[in-house]
Order: sequence, then C-alpha cells, then structure tokens
Amino acid sequence: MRTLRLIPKFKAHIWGWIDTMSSIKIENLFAAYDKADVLMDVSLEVFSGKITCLLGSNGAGKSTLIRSILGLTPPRSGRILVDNKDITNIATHKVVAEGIACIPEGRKMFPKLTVTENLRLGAFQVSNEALIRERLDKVFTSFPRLAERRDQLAGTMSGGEQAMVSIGRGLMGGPRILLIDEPSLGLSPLYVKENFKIIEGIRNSGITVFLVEQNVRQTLAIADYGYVLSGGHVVAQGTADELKENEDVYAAYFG
Amino acid sequence: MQNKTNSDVRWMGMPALAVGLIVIVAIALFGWQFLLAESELAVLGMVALAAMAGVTLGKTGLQASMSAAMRGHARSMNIAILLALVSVIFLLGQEHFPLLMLTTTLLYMTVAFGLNVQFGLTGMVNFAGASFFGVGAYTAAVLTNHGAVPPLLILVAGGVLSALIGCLLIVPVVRTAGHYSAVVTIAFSVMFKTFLEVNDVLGGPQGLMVGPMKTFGWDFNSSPVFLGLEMSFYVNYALLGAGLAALAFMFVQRLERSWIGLTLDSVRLDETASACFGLNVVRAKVLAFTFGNVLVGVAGALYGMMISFIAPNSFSFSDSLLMVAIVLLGGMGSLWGTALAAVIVVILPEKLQIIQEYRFLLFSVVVILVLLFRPEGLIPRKVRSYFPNWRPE
Amino acid sequence: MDIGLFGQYLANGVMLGTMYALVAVGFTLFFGVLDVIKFSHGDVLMLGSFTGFTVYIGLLSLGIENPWVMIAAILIVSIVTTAMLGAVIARYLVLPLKSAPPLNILLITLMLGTAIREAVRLFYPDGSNPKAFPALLPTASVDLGGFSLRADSVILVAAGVAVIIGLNLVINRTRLGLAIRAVAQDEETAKIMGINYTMIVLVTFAIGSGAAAFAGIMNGLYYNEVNFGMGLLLGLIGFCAAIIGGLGNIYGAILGGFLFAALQTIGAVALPFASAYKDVFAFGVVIALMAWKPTGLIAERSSDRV
Amino acid sequence: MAYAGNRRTIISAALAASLSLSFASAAMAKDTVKVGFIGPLTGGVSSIGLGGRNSAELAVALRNQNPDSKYEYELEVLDDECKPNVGVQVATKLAASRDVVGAVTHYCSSVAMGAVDIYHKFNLPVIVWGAVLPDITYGNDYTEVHRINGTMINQNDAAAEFMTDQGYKTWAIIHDTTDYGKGHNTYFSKYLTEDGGEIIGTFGVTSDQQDFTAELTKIKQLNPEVVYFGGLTPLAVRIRQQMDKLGIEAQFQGASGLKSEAYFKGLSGDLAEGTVTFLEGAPAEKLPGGEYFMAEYEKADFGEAFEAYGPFSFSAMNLLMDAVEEVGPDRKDVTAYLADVQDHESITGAVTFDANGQNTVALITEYVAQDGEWVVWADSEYADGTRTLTGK
Repeated sequence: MRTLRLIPKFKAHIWGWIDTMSSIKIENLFAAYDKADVLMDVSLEVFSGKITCLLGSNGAGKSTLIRSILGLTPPRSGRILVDNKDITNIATHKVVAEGIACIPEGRKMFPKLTVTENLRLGAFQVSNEALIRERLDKVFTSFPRLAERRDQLAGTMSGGEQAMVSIGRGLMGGPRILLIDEPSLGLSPLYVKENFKIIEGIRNSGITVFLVEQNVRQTLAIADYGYVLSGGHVVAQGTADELKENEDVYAAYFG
Repeated sequence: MQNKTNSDVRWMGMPALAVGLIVIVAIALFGWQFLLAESELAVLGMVALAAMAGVTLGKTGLQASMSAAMRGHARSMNIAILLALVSVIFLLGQEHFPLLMLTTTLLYMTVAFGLNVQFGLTGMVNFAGASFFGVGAYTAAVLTNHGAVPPLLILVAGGVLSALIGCLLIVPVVRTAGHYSAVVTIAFSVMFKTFLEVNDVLGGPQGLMVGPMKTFGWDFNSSPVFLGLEMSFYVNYALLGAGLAALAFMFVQRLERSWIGLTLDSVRLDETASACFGLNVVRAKVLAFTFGNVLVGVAGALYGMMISFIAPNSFSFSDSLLMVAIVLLGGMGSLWGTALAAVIVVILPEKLQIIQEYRFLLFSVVVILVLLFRPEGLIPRKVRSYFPNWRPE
Repeated sequence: MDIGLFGQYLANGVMLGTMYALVAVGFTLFFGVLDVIKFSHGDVLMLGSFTGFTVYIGLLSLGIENPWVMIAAILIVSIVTTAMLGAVIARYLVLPLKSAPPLNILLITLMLGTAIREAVRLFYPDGSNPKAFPALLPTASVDLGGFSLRADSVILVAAGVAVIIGLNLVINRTRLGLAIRAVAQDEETAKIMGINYTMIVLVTFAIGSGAAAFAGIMNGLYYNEVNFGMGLLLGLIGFCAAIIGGLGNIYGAILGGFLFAALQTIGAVALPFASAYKDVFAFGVVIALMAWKPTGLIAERSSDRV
Repeated sequence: MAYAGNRRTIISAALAASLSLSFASAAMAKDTVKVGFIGPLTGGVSSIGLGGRNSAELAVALRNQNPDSKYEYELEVLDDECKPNVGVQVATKLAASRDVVGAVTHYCSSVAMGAVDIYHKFNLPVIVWGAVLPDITYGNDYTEVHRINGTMINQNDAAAEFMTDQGYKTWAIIHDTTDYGKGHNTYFSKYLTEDGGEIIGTFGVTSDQQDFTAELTKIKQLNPEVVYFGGLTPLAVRIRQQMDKLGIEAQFQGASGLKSEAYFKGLSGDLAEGTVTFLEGAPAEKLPGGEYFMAEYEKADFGEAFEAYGPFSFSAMNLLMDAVEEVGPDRKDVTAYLADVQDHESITGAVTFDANGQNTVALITEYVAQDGEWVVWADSEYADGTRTLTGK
C-alpha cells in the first residue's frame, strides 16, 4: 500500500501561498479502535487560512483521525501539534480551548434543545454574553431560516436545517480552526452544493478548515490542499489541482 | 492459546485431563477442610491461601490447562466434579453444620443458574429472586402440611407455582426494559414480603413449619447409616441438592448451546434486530423468565424442606440482592463463575461470624472491590462453543 | 370525608410527596448525565441527615442556640459535605465503571449503600439507635376545622418546593443546566462543544446528592428523628418515583414522587382493607403502571433526558 | 470471644497451631466448657442484641473470675440477624458443635420459632432470653427449650388490667406486622376486651415505615383516649413524634419492646413524658442482684447499654452455668437439671420452669417515662398523684 505514494512528499516552501506555518501538524500517528488498528503512521498538516481536505472511502480512518485530534480517541503513539503546541492526549474541552471547533459527522444535534440552545452550546467556552449575542445575530443573519425557528427543538427540523444549525454552532465559539467531518453526508445535492459554498466562505473569512470528505470532486473544487487516506495510511497528497489531475488514483480508492 | 489444540496445552508437562483431575481433587480437599475450619485464624489463612493459589496458578498457565480440560474432556471432567462433590458430602458425613452450609450453597447455586438464564443470556433483570425462592418454599410448606403429596412432586410443584406467580409479572416485565423492569421486580419483591407478613393465611410474620421430605419410605430427616457410621440427616439433602445443582447446570448449559440460547443471546444484544430477523422476542423473554423462575422455585422448595421453618423475613428484597450479587460477581452468563460466586457469597459471611457485626460492612466492601477490579465477574463468560472439540483450522 | 380531615391527608401527602420528589430528582439527574442508577442515594440522604445532626450537637456544645442560625449551619454543612461525597462517589466508583454493564453500577452502589449504612450503625456513637433530631422550626399551628396546620410543616413544604423549583431553574435556565442537558443528550458532542464532561458529571452528582441531603434534613426536622436505616426505603421509593415518572425527566420525577405519596395515603385511608396493605397497594399500582406505560408516565422518547 | 477453635481437623489444627501460639499459652487449669449465645447483632434491633450479648459475656467473665467455679467457660457468640433462615443456620452450627453444652438464645420470636426444632433435634438445652411469643415454649413439648422471660400473654394481661384500672375507655391500636407486633395486638386486644376496654381502630404498619401520618390522621379523627403501640422502639419514637405533629392528645402506651433508653434519645423535648410500658420481670435496680449487675456492667465498659433484656440474658447465662456446675458439661444432664429448676435465684427474680420450660414467675412491672428515664410506676410521681397521665 505504501508503495502507492505517487506524489512526492509535500515541501511547504515551494508553495507561494504558504507563508504561514501549518495550524495542525500530525506526526506519526497510530490509533486503535477496539484493539483494531485504524491509523498507521499518519503524518499530515493542516495549513493556516486554507482548506485542507482529507479524502478517503468508508472505513479509511478519517473519522478516527478527527476523533484523535479532538481527544476522543487517544492515539497509541504519535503527536498532534496545534500551532506547535502539543495537544496529544489532552481532554476534549482543553482541545476546544485551543481554538478548535468541529462540525461533527451526521450533524449531531442536541435534539431536545432549541436551536438557540444548540447554538449557545457552540459558544460554551465564551463567557462574554455580549459576544455570544453578537455571534447569534450573525448566525441568524446568515441563516434567516434559523432565526424563524430559534425556539424550535432541533430534533424536529429537517436535515438541511440541522446542517445550518451545526455549521452555525461550529462558528459560535469563534474558532481559529474548524474541523468538518463529512458535511455532505445524507443531504440532498442542492444542500451539498450550498454547504460547500459556505465552507469556502468560512475559509475566506480567515478560518483554517480541515475538511474530511468522501465526495472527491466537490471537495477538490474548494480545497487548497489534500490528502488521501486508505487503510489507515496516507497514500497520496498534493494541491487540489494536482490531485484532480490524478483521477485514476481515486478511481482505485473510491471506485 | 486459541491456536493450540487441546493436547498442546500442558502445565508442568502434564496433559490437560490429568491437570484437571488434580485440580478437582485439590479443590475438593480444600473445600472439605474449609467447611470444617472454625478458628478465625484457620479461616483467614485458608481464604488467603485460596486467593494466592488463584492468582499465582492462574499466571503459570494452569487456567489454560484447566479450560482445555473442560473443553476437551467435558464428560470426564463433569463426572469427576460430581464425584468429588459426593465424596466431600460423605467425608463431611457427620458434620451437620458444614453440610447445611454446603447444601445451602448448592441451592443458591441452582437459584443463580436460573437467574443467569434471565440476566446473563436474555438480559432481563430480576430483583425478585428471593420472592420466587419463597414461593417454592411456601409451596413446600403448604403441601407437606396438608395432604400426602409425594415429595418429589412437591419440588416440581414449587417450580410450577413459582412460574405461575411469575406470569403475573410477565406483561410488565416483557414490555419494559432495563431499569424499568428492575423497578417492576423490586416492587414485586417488596410487595411479596409485605403481603406474606400482613395476611395470616400463610402463617403471617411468624412463618410456617415445613414437613420433612419422604421418598419411597425414606425419611430425609432420619439419619442414614453408611459403612456402619450414622451420618447427619443433612447428607440426604446435600445429595439431593448436589443432584439438583448438577441438573440445573446441565439444563442451562444445554439451553445456552441450543438454538434457544442463541435466540436469547440475540435478544439481549439487540432486541430490534432480533425482531427483524423474525425471532419472537416476546416468546424468548417469556421462556427465559419462566425457565429461570422454575429453577428458583424448585430450589426454594427443597430449601424450605431442609430448613424446616420459613418466615417472610427470609425472602426479603435484600435476599434477592444477594442472589443478584452472585450472578454479577460470577460473571453474567458464566456458569462456573456463578458456582464460584455462590460459594463465596453464601459461605464467606458465615465463616466471618468471628468478626460478627462488622461482616456486612466487610462483605459489601469486598463486592465493591471485585466489581471495580473485575467488572466482568470472577470468571467471565466465554464465547459459546457448540462443538467442544472442534476448532477451525 | 369531612373537609378538615381531607385537608390533613392532603397536607401529609404533599409533605411526603415533596420529600420523595427531592429524592427522585437525584435519581433522574444521575440517570440523565450518565445513564446509571445510583442506588446508594437513600443512604447518602441518611448520611446527610446524620451530618446535620452532628452539626447540631457541635453547635450546642459551642453554646449557639438560635434556631435559625442552627438551621442555616446544619443545611450548609450537610449539603456541602454530602454534595462532595456524591462527587467523590461519582469520581471513584461510577465513572470508572462507565463502560461496564449498567447492572454492575447498580450493584456496586447498592453495596456502597450497605457499607454506608453499616458504617454509620457501627461507627457513629450509639449509631444503631434512633437519634432525636431537634425541632428547630416554630411550631405554632392554626386549627382549620379539625385539621391543624403547623408552621413548621408549611415552612418545610415551602422550602422543599422552592428547592425543586430552584433545581428546575438551574437545569433549564443556566449555562450549567444547559451543559448538563447537553451531556445528558449526547456525551460526545457535548465534549466537542468544549464542555468539561467529567466536571459536569461530578457537579451533577453533587447537585443530586445535595438535594438528597436537603431531603434528609427536611425529614429530620419534620419527624424529629433520624436513624441509620431511614435511607433504605426512601431510596427505594425515590427510585420507583423516578421510574414511574419516566427516568431522565425532571418533571417525571416530581410527578412520580407526588403520585407515590398519594398512592400510599390512599392505600392507608381510603381503601376498604387494612392499612397494613398500603405498601402492597402502592407497589402493586407501580407494577400495573409499568405494564401500562413501560417507559414511565412522561415517556422518554429517543433521547429525552433531563 | 472464642479464641481456641475446635481442632478437629488436621489442616486447621496445624494452621491454628502455627498461627496462634500466643493464644494457646493461656493457663488452663480447669476444664473448658463451651456455652453459646445467639441474638441479633446486625440490623434494626441490633442494639438490644448487643446489650444481650454484652450481658452474657459479662456473666461468663464474672464466672471465670470466680475461683470456686469448677470450669473455665468459653462463650461462642453467633448472629441471627433477626432472620429465621439465618437463625436456623447459626442454631444448627451451635447445636451441631459437640462441645457446646448449652446456650442462651434469641430475641426475635420468629427466629426462635424456627430454631427450637433444631435444638430439639440435637438435644441442645437452651434458655430463651428475650423472645416473647408464647408458642416458643407452649407450641411444642421440647424438653430442651426453656425461657427465662415472660410471654406476651402475661404482659398484655397485666397491661390491659392496669390501663382499664386507670379509667381509660377507648383505644386505638397500632402494631407492626412482624410476629412481635401482631402477637401483641392479638393478646392485648383479647385482654382489653375482657377487661371492658373498647378498641376503636387497629392499624398494621410495616417495620421499616417512616411516615405514620396517614394512620395517625385517621386515629385523630377516631379520637381515642389511649394509643397502644405493639412494636419496637424505633417505630415507637416515630409514632410518638408524629402524634405530636398532628396534635393527637392521647395517652401513649407501648409493649415491652418500647422500654429502651433509645426511646428518650430518639424523642425531642418532653414528648416521652408519661408514656407507659410493661415489661416482664423487674427493673435491674429492683432485682435481688440488680445493683451488682449494673455496677459490673458499668465496670466492664461495654460500648452499648444493656437495654431491656440484658438482665435476662445475664441471668439465663448464669442459670445455664449453674446447671453445668451442678451436673457437669453434658447436654442431657443439663436438660434434666433445667427441667427441675424451682425457685432458682437469679438477678431477675426466682426462676421456676413449668412443664413446657416456661418461667412461671410472671412478674410484670409497669413503667412510666418520667424526666427522661423509665421509672417503676409504683415509685413514680404519677402513682402518688404529683403528675397525671394524659387525659386524667
């Protein structure tokens, strides 16, 4: 499997737009889940102010990687650095305190809480009430539908609306880095398109995005750089354009 | 270990069967002496010895050898165990109290096997074990006092009645799950005891005398003579108790290995999925609940006849808890674990009489520690093997 | 039945119901955040009331006799100690077993309850005998047609109801409550939101145990007697109340508590058979209720917690 | 308590020998005789059980100090938890242990009921020290079973007569649903009706009940002159307390199970004042050797009070040891000796066993709560008219 590394290892300095260091740096990560190895020697970087994507089919270990970053599945070995600070094996709420937010796979609403309460939870570590209100207003301005339903229980909303809540919730904490796990999962094509536009907008507002996806074409359309994960290994990486050109590789992985 | 065939597992160079037999003899000798031990130093010394033996021998691969023996020579081993048990009973021959303890343990074991079908296999909780035990005992009391019912039939009647009373709970128990059905059985347990106390039909709080067991002209409460020695009359009950426990063990093991057992397992693991595969979840639950209660009831009937006097106080909620403690301590669904736990739960507090009023405190602390450090129980249940000798290549 | 008598039964029932509800709320909170049943709850309550009693003895020896000062001190010390104990239990006995089968936690906390009970009986001075809890509240009473309404009962019920309402407000209106509800619904996502999960669990156990301590003090002030076995039945009833209401639902716990008190009162006075059957009646109705509504009166839907 | 074990077996003997050298070295000039004590040492009534145990221990210790005694006595103490099944187990243990010659057993009637069969089966002579159900001695013809304390028959006969003599007319009865409470209800109701009292309500309560307001509210409406409680102290405390809560102003009367120091410790204010209760025998200080017993008990510095039945346990143990002194350590001989006990001196008064082994000296003493202690009625300020019972 390792032999399939078609693209040479990434050299940051040759890229004009990389003038900053990477936001998240993962070094030689091994992670296991119920005694089965899921990630094997994964090293990658998430670049500041860009959309870095991680592509892979079901079971490639993408979600485990996200869980490792968040401290939900502690890695067996390896290091995770955020702005050169080691966050390996620290509790999830401390990871969040480093300015990392996540839009989890399947949106993960709190179904019995209202839209507003869900959004407020996104800003749980923000203690400034004025700031919370300001951000709430921003979310409601961006998603007028949510403003109409601010007191509705999140569990009673449609998938698309829940996706809005989930995105809004991810932004409420004012993160520097946003991890997005499979935003297109279970949504209608129209919403998916909409979602990717929003993610692009998030990047443009200066937030670093780490996007985990199966949907190769649409992801590469907005991403700046990408990795391909298969069987727990990083098997390919490169700029979005480079990856697009090697479609035969993806055929091998995503069939 | 998994890959080795049975003949490969050796402990100190001995074949598995030999090791198994030696262990059985050792345990029998130990049990015999432990039941006789009276001074606190002897008791504590033997408990320490057993604990040490358990830990060190487990590490030297004895355990693997043991389980290989159990797998590869199930029949010989089971016969050996039964023989060892009977020998211990005869060795204790004249010692009334140790025999009473032994029989009580065997009956609690039977109860725990029954509860195991409910807890361990089907995942149903039953916090009214002592109540069903009581139903059996009270049935025995009423039948021995009024009318000439053959005693073996009384045992059956105890089981049947316990199952019938259990039917009262079937609807709420089958409909509810988890903590909700815990409440149903807890409520029943409290209700049952209060009911017995409040009305006088069944002796009220003073309890009832239970007649002795008589079969084929053999009065169980008269002392048998063996090799010219007059034995304790408890020998009769101990033998019957051993038979009952062995029978219960066999039944439950057969059940576990049958299609019904597989059904119960799947109901426990995922009720919805089981229903999707066309399994009749309700029937499986009713079956497990009833089967468990029958075993508990039969054991209760024999217990009543042995102890010869019963009162509501003996069948309270805390007694039910003791029974649940046996199941959990042993390891859910694990029969050998259950047997070991029954020994510990019944005999330990009794042997701890020496520390008198402190022993419940100590007992509860011991259970807490075991659950903290061995959450799967003393001997966790293994993956079911349908063909003990067959291993995929 | 004449009005005075009815009033008396109602007053008694409300008093009992308030106490049961306070206990049941604890069960519901614990179940909410951690999906566990902490069966030592009743004995923790007993420990709370014994702590209060000890504080009372201590104050007496210090020469402080103002009843209001005493009540304040008893409440504060007892609630704080018991809350801390609740957190310690959660930290060292419940959280480590989180991944074990739920029955294990049930059994371990049951055993813990036994251990607490036995420890108080053995190690508290003269612990096996009942203790006279002081009557610190004013005992003036108003006679309302054959029914005497006592000031202390009114104060106790009012305080109990206030605590229940207060708890409800904390759960539904504060940031802490929001975190508790979030943890109850989805532990992992709550963590992702930056909630310190362990802390919230400990705080929830502290709150629940504190409420139990309050119920224990209330029990002591009302019956003027505490004993080492008082928690056993109260815990059992509180658990049943939480269940018939619907686990994990705070309104369910309150409803369940008052319902159980009503059942007991009806069983004792309004039914044709002897009053000794009242527990048989109450628990029998519980079983029937479970057959009718298997997940409680206020049913727990999908992930309806707290 | 019992240090040297029964060395019947090789292994335990070896273990014991290697581990207990320090204990074995005690000088033993006299033969050692083993006697037993069984009572509830854990659970709700453990305070009485512990008081009984201490008293029995005291009796043995005092006897061993006595240079005139022929034997060295060793006490084996067992806990019946006040549960019949446990009681039967420990009774079997004691009875089956061959070197135990006799025992002082049981406070809880249901336990005694279950255990008497065992004593008969194994021919172990026992003296019941606290259980009051008549059937324990009268329900069988076992020569092994004796009882030093009176039954609830004597007690309730006296209680009904005394209370009707005080001029009370109407009663409400509360009893717990244990054998003790139900038995008291039966006999008290019987004698009270015979003596002309009227029972206007009877309420059964469970033995772990906390709240009695429902029953008491009904009682308040019935408005009896006396509330009789058949049960033990913990419940009596709650009931008396809640009577006050509901404003019930009736005389409170209890059965023997009420006479415990815990009644005063459990009640606040002067609520205990004026409560009357009845107990077999006479108070320790009134007994022939009572002062001596109390002084020795004080000296031994037990953690717990001897409670209502401590003196019975003490004198039962002494009676048993007297028997052994007289006829030697043999069960059959001791049983025979006990069968003929006539006017045997003890700190609880002269003991005479009838054909059923029941002590016939049915002395019942009336007590009234006065200034935080139980005072014999005849000595109280109530008897001389300084104070009056409720409603009189």
